[in-house]
Amino acid sequence: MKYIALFIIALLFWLLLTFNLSISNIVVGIVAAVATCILFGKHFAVTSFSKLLQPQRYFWFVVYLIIFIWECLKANFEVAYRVLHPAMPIKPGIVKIKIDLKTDIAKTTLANSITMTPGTITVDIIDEYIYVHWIYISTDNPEEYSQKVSGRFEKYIKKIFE
Amino acid sequence: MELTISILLGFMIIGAIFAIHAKDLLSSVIAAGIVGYSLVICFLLLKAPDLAIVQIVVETITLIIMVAVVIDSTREELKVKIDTQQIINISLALIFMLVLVFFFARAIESLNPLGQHTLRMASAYVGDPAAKTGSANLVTGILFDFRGYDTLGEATILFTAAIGVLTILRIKGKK
Amino acid sequence: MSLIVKKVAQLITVFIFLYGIYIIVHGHLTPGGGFAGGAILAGAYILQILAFGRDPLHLKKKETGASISESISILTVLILAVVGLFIGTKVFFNNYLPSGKIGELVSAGTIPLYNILIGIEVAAALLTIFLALIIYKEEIE
Amino acid sequence: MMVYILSFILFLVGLYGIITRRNLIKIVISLSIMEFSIFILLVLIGYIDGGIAPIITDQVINPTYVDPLPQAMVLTAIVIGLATTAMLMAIAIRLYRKYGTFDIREIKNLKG
Repeated sequence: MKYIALFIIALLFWLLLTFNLSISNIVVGIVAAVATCILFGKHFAVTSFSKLLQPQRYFWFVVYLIIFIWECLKANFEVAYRVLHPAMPIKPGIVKIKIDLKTDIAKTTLANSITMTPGTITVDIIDEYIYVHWIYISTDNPEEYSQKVSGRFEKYIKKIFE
Repeated sequence: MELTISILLGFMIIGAIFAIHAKDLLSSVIAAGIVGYSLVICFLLLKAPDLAIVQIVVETITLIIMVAVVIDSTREELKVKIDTQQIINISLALIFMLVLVFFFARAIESLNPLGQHTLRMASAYVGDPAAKTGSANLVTGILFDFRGYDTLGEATILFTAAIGVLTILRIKGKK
Repeated sequence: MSLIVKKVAQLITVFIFLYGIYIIVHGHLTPGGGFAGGAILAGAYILQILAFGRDPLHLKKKETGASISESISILTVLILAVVGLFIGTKVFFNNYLPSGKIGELVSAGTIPLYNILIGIEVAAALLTIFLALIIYKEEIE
Repeated sequence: MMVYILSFILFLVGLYGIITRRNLIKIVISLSIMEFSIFILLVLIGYIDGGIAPIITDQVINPTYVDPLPQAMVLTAIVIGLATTAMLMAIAIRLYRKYGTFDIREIKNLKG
């Protein structure tokens, strides 16, 4: 099943890259997509084909993008405030957060989203825990900081990928 | 154009001098990367996109290979002490450089200034005869049609290099 | 490497590989060609090997495949060149296929074929060199 | 003229490195620096003011192309440079495993 998903993704990418709908181009694209499937199909990250066909996942993806950009803007201003403030009120440290995402690709997306937001960097993922370097650790309460760091993204990622 | 390229070349010279004199082999390898990546920008400015694509990929792979070798072995540079051998080497290098500078000064007189090249040799390849190969990219047309022998020899060299690396690394050393 | 690097590498290699094929196939129309595209294909493989670490048995199989495809592609280049001796005029490396209209995907005679074969050859050679450097890491006693 | 002289200075830096250094890795790096200087010199010679990249398009009327011949030569040379660098690196790591050093004088003394 995952080979068909890879084939469709590869063909779409090829058509976007060339932007040409002549017969010869499409034939070459199909050959290229088949070659990619044979060589890399075993290790492709997207495992389930049926999930690609459910439209609500794309809807939640758009919603997630908007929320992500908004959070990114907020975090930008916050970090800029901390850097420009003469006293530099930073309190860096690493926090360990439990996540309940199951699939690997969802974990990776969450980690990359956290890294993209200024002020937080994902250091590693080990089983169910992610380790995040944070520029200002405001609380010591695990519930609170996990809500602050990962909670805002986690529920949407769960809807997109699981 | 000449000023931009001169500044880039100046950076390349600084990078090269640092690569030769660095105390740490890893930073020396990375400084050699400065020279290679500046070359990519020079190629783009000089209207050679084919070369830029090839150089940026080849430089990356070279860096990976060099870093792999340096991490596998040692990062420490040897202690340079000035003895008679070193003095002889440096004076030898200076003599070589002087001789080369002399010949280069003679050779540079016959070069056109930058940007006023006449297509003396390539006029057979550019223009109307370019339609002979039917290739829109003239460089590819020259490489695979007019100068096919060069390409065949080049492919042979790559093949030989791959076989050679396999052979060198495979043999058992006697200890 | 950690999970993040592995997953991102899995996702990205496919697109790098397709971009390399695009560079090779459009070598006679846009900048690029067999050398650049072949190096990009090798880069996709190297990225995957760097992300997934060394598993000697698996790598050894890959290296054998790379050597074989390298030899076959350079042999095919020679056969294509020799065919020019029999068809048309008596010139090695003769462009005997019709050249077509400039700017179309199927044009320029044998040049796209040479591009594809040289691309495979360069990719396989670079991959062989890289794999040899990491497989035979220790002195084999 | 300035750019030609600067690229020649880059060549001289590489030559100096080859003759005076004793570390094998440094020698390989110096060799590749010499290669780079030759590439840039060849491409500089082929440049024409107001020329466009040597790809036939319909958009420009009566175009001047930069010289494609040096570019084809350099394209071949870059890949050969990669092959030689990889080969030299393999030899260097092989010598390191046998003698435990990159010093060319030590390697010479241990012969026999």
